[in-house]
Amino acid sequence: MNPLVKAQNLSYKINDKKLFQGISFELLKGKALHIQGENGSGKTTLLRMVCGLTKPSKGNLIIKTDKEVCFIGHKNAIKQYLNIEDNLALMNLNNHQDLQKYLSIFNLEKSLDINIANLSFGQQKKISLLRLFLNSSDLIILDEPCVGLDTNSQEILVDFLKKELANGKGIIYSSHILLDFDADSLGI
Amino acid sequence: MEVIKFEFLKLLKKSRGWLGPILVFVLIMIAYPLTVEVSDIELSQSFFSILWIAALLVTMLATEDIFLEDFNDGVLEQYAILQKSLSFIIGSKVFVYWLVIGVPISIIGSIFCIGTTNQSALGYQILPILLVSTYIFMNVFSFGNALSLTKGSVLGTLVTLPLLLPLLIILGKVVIAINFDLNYLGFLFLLLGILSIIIIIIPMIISYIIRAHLE
Amino acid sequence: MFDIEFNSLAEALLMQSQNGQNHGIYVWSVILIVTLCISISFIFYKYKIKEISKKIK
Amino acid sequence: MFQVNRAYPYIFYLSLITYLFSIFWGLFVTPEDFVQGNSYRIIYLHVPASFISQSLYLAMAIASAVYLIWKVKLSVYLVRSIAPIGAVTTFIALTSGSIWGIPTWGTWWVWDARIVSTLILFIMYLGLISLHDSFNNNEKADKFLSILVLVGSVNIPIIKMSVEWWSTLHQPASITLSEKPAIDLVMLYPLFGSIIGFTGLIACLVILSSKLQIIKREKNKSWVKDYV
Repeated sequence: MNPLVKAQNLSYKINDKKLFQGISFELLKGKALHIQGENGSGKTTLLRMVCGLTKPSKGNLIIKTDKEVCFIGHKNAIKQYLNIEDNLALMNLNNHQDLQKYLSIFNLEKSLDINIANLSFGQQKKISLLRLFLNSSDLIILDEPCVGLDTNSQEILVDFLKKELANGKGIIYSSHILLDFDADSLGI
Repeated sequence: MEVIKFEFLKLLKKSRGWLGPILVFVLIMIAYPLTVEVSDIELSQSFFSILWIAALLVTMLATEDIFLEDFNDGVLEQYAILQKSLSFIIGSKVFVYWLVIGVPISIIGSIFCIGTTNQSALGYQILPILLVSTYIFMNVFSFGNALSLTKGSVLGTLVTLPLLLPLLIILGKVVIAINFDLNYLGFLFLLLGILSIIIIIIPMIISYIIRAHLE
Repeated sequence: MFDIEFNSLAEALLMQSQNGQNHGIYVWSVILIVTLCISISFIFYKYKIKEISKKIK
Repeated sequence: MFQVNRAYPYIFYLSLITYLFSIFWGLFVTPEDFVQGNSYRIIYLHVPASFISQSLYLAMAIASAVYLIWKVKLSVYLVRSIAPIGAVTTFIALTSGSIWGIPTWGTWWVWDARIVSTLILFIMYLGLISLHDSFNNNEKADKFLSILVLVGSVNIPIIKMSVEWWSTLHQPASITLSEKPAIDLVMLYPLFGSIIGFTGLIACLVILSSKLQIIKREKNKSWVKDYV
């Protein structure tokens, strides 16, 4: 079986200072990879590397998927001055079949015309997670997805990720809050 | 097309983003007659230099956070991992900005031109020139603001304004050409030629710069 | 070909032209500016290199 | 770099001697100009500076193209180290030009094509420096610097052409620099000498400045520590 992501000997430098080096891993379909490390060890950089945003200073990174990568980073990628409906339109999710289901799970279906700026941090995070819940990609990359989420939503997230793994998708994530599902771990 | 639609939605909902520059333009157009003695000759003599400078300043203000906002809230990194070409997205972004801000400015500018010089033919002739030149301004300032993305637009302006000086010279020549009934169409085609080069190259350069910023 | 144009130092400083104007002040101020700029840049770079070398040591 | 270091004193003293000798020749030996009087002697200081200020930009453009295509780090260090020296030489060209203008044109500033394009060049040099210095991530700064230099290098001939086009209509042609009185050979030799000498001196400055850049940027490398 072909791995979704194959990394060999990745290293990254900022201003000639090594952030990390010699990182190799493989991600098969239906598997998850938990990237662990201290603050500033380069978890975010590694995840962005897999997305193709950052280029490794050395090493090989092969990603085998025809579809776009689903990436949830620190930044929510939602517009503060627009309401939820418009934001969903921008994310191209407003006609998705499962949209109503997740809106009602997160109690957001009645506040579609509220500006994002009036929502709490956690609610904003939930909207940005809709990008994950309604994704159509093979590879999911999550950078601290649980920040600001209540335990209830964390459980929803974990259930969803388990379902995605069963569907044969690959997940790479980093999280300081332990997510309760099977994952290989990679320390950097 | 979807990209253009979304960019429209984003820009139109943010009224300070598009209405602000247009109003500033109108204010400059109203303000400059106050600084000269009100005699028609002097007004129409200085009108065009004020017009070009105002168009320059306002396009500069308008493109100030063309990429900054998307960069800060993370939309830009989502764009960058899409399979669509980033330079196409950037090109359509600049196009939308021009459509929403540049076109009204050009129309208002030519109305003021008719009002100041009392020659309606001049207004019609200046309108296409304004349309093309604001588009060029928008492109070049977007380049500058992409360079100085997180460092404020002063740096971007400092860096790109020298690049625009040849264009200002051409615009000055255009006015002379119109006044003396010379080769007006030639100038228009010259500007269109410059635009057609810029419109392709600048988005490519900007997308390279933005990718470097996201790294 | 190698005759010196001026007879004395004072004449060279003044550099009176045929039209009666003294051009010395212009010529000498330009010389001053050029020497200042060049020598200051030399000193600046030498100093900076020394400074950074000390730091690395 | 070590070869350059060894050659440096030779270049420095040779060009210094050439420069001083040519300046001396130009200032005291060459005959007075018939039209401009003694003030024409500024030419021996002004022309080398303005020649160098433009060729330095060309050098920067080549170096940044090399950086963007082959990713040679050394060439972007060169770009960064040339920029301040380019600013200094354009400054010299501008000030010497405007001082020269007082006796010849009767005014220290004329909206002349060459002057304006030199002034723009000066601003561009400063803009390049401030752009590079405002980024903490060196690689990012290098990329942006070389892009801007390349875009500018496309634009500089355009600026020159357009500015000349602009000033020929507005300005009576009698006071453009381009219409120099035909230079006599006696005056030309020291001019060549001063250009060569000044180029050598500026080359020395570029060597020093790039040395500084290399040490600054590679200070964690062991060979730099050995060298220092």
